[in-house]
Amino acid sequence: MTIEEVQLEIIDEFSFYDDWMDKYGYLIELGNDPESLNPDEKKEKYLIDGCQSRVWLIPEYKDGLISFRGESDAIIVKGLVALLLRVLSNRSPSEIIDADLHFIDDLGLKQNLSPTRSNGLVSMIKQMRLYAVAYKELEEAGTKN
Amino acid sequence: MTIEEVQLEIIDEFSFYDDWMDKYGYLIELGNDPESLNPDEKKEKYLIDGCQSRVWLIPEYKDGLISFRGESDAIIVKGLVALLLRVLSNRSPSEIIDADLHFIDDLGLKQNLSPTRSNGLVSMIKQMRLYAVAYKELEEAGTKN
Amino acid sequence: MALDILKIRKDFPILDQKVYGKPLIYFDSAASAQKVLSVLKKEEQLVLEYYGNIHRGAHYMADKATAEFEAVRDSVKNFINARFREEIIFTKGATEGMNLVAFSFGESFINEGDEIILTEMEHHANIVPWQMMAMRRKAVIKVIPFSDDGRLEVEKLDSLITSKTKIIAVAHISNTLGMVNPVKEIIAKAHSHGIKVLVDGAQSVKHFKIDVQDMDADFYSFSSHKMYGPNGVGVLYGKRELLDKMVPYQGGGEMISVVKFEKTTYNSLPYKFEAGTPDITGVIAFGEAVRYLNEMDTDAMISYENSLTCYCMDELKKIKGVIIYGTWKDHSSVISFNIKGIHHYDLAMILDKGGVALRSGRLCADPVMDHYGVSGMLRVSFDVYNTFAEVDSFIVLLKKAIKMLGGAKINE
Amino acid sequence: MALDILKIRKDFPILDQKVYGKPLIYFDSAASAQKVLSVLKKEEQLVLEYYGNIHRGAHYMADKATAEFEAVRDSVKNFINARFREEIIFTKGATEGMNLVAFSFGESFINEGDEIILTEMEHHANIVPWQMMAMRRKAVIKVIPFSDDGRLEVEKLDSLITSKTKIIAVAHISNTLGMVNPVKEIIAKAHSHGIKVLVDGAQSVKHFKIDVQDMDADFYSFSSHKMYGPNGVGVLYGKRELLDKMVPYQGGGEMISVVKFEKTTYNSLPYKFEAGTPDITGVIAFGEAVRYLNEMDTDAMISYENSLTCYCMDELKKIKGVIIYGTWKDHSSVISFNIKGIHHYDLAMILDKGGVALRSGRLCADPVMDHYGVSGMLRVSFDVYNTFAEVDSFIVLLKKAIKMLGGAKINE
Ligand SMILES: Cc1ncc(COP(=O)(O)O)c(C=O)c1O
Ligand SMILES: Cc1ncc(COP(=O)(O)O)c(C=O)c1O
Repeated sequence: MTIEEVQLEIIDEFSFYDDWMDKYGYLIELGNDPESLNPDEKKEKYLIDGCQSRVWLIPEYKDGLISFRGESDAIIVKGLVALLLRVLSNRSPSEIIDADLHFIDDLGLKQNLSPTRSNGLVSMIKQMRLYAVAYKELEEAGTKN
Repeated sequence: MTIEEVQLEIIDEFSFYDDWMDKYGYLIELGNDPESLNPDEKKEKYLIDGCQSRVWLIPEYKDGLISFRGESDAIIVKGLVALLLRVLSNRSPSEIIDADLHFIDDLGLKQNLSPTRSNGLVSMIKQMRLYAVAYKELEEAGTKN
Repeated sequence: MALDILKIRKDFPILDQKVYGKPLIYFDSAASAQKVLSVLKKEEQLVLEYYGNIHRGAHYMADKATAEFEAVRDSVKNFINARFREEIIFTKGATEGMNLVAFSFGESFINEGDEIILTEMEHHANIVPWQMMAMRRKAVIKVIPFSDDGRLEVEKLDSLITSKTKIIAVAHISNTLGMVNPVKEIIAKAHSHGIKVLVDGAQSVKHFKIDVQDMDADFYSFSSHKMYGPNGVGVLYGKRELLDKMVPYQGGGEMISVVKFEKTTYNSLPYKFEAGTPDITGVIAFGEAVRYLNEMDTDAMISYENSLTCYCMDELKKIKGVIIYGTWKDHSSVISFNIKGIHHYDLAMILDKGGVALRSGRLCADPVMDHYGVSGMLRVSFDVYNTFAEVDSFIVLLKKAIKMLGGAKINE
Repeated sequence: MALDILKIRKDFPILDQKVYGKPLIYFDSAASAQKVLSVLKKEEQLVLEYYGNIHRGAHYMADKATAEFEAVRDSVKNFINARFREEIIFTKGATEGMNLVAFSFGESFINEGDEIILTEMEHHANIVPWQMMAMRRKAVIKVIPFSDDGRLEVEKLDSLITSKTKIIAVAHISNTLGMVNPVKEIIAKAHSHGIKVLVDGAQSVKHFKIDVQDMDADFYSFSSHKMYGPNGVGVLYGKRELLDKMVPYQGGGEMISVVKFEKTTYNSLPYKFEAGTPDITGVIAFGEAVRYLNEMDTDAMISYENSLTCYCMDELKKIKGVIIYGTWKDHSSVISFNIKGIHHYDLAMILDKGGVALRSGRLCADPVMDHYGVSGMLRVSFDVYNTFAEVDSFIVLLKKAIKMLGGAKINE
């Protein structure tokens, strides 16, 4: 599935909930998913700090694709992280760089991504793009040699 | 005449003018009165500075009465100074200290005496009272000895 | 005399609205209070009827604005019972007041090796300016700690004071713990050693009847936006003889007497500390907030806020896993808390969707967070326009949120 | 395209009134412009509909206010064509911007013996902060003079610059002489010597289409209240790489990253320079003033203001004994003058009663007064909402006032 398709899928999933509390309930469900980082992986170097909540993000680059794993100390933020990973993980650097992330907005969760909501999410997306740019340069350097 | 009587007299004089321009014209007339300080009397120590206009004030104490002479570089202010001298000059220290100066207000010229109108007039009145207080203390010291 | 809260709420029409379809419950007045309607009306009048740059103008509108601006100085003087109007310096907020003192007092009186005493529960605004100054002047910062119940350990002050101590800076009311600190006692002790005291009044100016002479504070700093007034306006009270001896803080128009490239002389108080065009409309409108507070029955207001706080505290205590920070008896109208095992931000996000406006996070008081070893807290704060019904709704919503998040995870 | 001045005046309803029974003629916009109606409407909306403390809140109203506040930063960035939004620092006014740079640049880059160059026609706000800093850092101030016709003698710059020169601070437009200074030329020369330049944009931000990148200024400071916006709000533009290297100015909430008593780390730009609760409503309302100016045809506005100025200048020149200060060709929309033998304040008092709002006195520029050896001047300043008819009335009133005061006393 393309980034766009996954976004539409998520929007579709959320369309079942017309109440805020239900949307948040679903995010909590996603956030409760045990698949997350080991305590010893929550290292300073993976930390994206926000004054409200913290996010850890670990990238891995293999066969032209970047996969991300991540977690937050706040469960709703963790749910949002899970959504973002579903959309952006296992993608090529170019896909990530060019991605138009509109689903957060469409879900009405935009405020969680405002640059001044210091929950770490905005910095996380920025960080994902930075990794993508870095790996892309690596790729291009590789093809040149 | 008491301070009060002089004030009423001035208010009466101004009652002929119902137009601002005429009131100011009368002040200019008063300000044009040649009886003023000699250039060499305009010394630093007599200067009361305001950022808009400057006022010089010279006190003299004789036989229990304080007489003042004064001038301003702005002619309308000089007119106002003339009025203030007419009310407050040749008075005993106590009279000056206790004076209730309402005529400026009654003439509608109050704004010229607002503490923030830096034309020197407010400081001048303050200075006159300070002189009065000083001379009064002198008097009392004198009676004690 | 009982207050008519519903009548008071009419003066704050913003409160009567829904957010996300839920009635707004505004429990964030300690961060910023809502503005009383008369403040807006005054600004409107200025913008529509008479506005001009003050002090230096020589025309009708400027005169009128100047007179009103300076009249607010008198109102504020009376409001906090200062001795002289020159002791009232308009700033842009409590933070600027603290910075002004840290700078100007520092440059004038603090030398290498001198000491400054703060408390562990200060807002960053009463820590960082002192750190910056201490770095510049090579001074040392010492800290009065607080106990786990939030009580400031004033008894430690004796051992902190030395002959090098020049100033103590202390919050009258802590914005996190809600503790009311014994500033009068601290000031008396400080003065007996010739030490000056700055009181951060950001949280106390509206929650007490402030009398700076009785308190004998050397400096007292507060913000208009926490007392129903406009943003961008604050007041620094300082004792005249001290302010007179201090170098100015900012340079510019208004604060000078004569400017020459060789030598500039400064204006007298209060103008010496008011460089640049002030917030003319803001200050004049702030006068309306002061008037509103003056007309309010302060005792009734404080006792109402206290009973709201006690009620909410009691209800919170019934919730499993609740941890309240600042439980000592001298408490004001803010409550900071956490639910064990639940992230504060998760709760804040859900409560927001339920219409509750509160604060979560580090509350501009990192040392307090570090004291308790937490990454953040939730804070509710009450004002006279809040109601018991709002507290009830909040508690219901909080319980619901806790349930959604899987209940308090209590480690036995 | 011609401007519809009468339509524009409707956006400033305050102009349509009488003072002392005479129609108001507001010729004091260089001191403070009147506020455009939409600014008031925006403040009203905030106070009535959504207000909360920004950035750190986690609730609906705070979010909404935060988003709008930060959107204004983007508007301002575009308005002056800055490269990055972090280069836009909200201050309380132009004066504070100058103080911020004098302090933070000074602490970071100025050492004993270093030199700062100012001009003889600066506003006190661009003199005193540098003097205070120079005193603290033991630096030296040098001055570019101006000729009697008001022209800045830029050709003298070469002889003033030394290897010790660190910064030049210059007004884009002088508030007394109305001269437009060749800042681009000054900046190019300064940069060729590795010297930074602060441009005081208080008078120019509204009278030009400002492009800080094209001008290549390192700092550019201005005030909202001179551009139809609220009081208490200003903007300091600074190049990111420079601001990044400078120590903070004020300490407090918002500008920190982590606060510990041992060591505090600072937040990133722009927040590093924005301590304390900002003027939330003021900044958001200021956004409306920026929008208004954006929607205005800038070229038409400038050319209209210029023609008003030329017209008034021509009419003034016909009056016996008039002395105009600043007659060189690069002139903006303020005119300062005196009538020989008549005190400026006398004229101001009479003109005031005739409904004319203008400035008189030292105009916050003592060195300019000293240059001409006068105790003060009269100043009229024009804005797009002024009319030719107002100029005519002013000239009539001025002549009448001169006559009342006994006519210009000309010494042959
Ligand atoms: C105790 C305390 N001090 C200082 C401040 C700073 O006030 P302001 O941001 O209005 O300058 C606050 C408010 O946040 C506070 O609660
Ligand atoms: C050239 C110039 N610089 C600085 C200022 C100071 O601006 P403010 O008082 O708004 O800080 C002014 C306005 O008076 C000015 O005209």
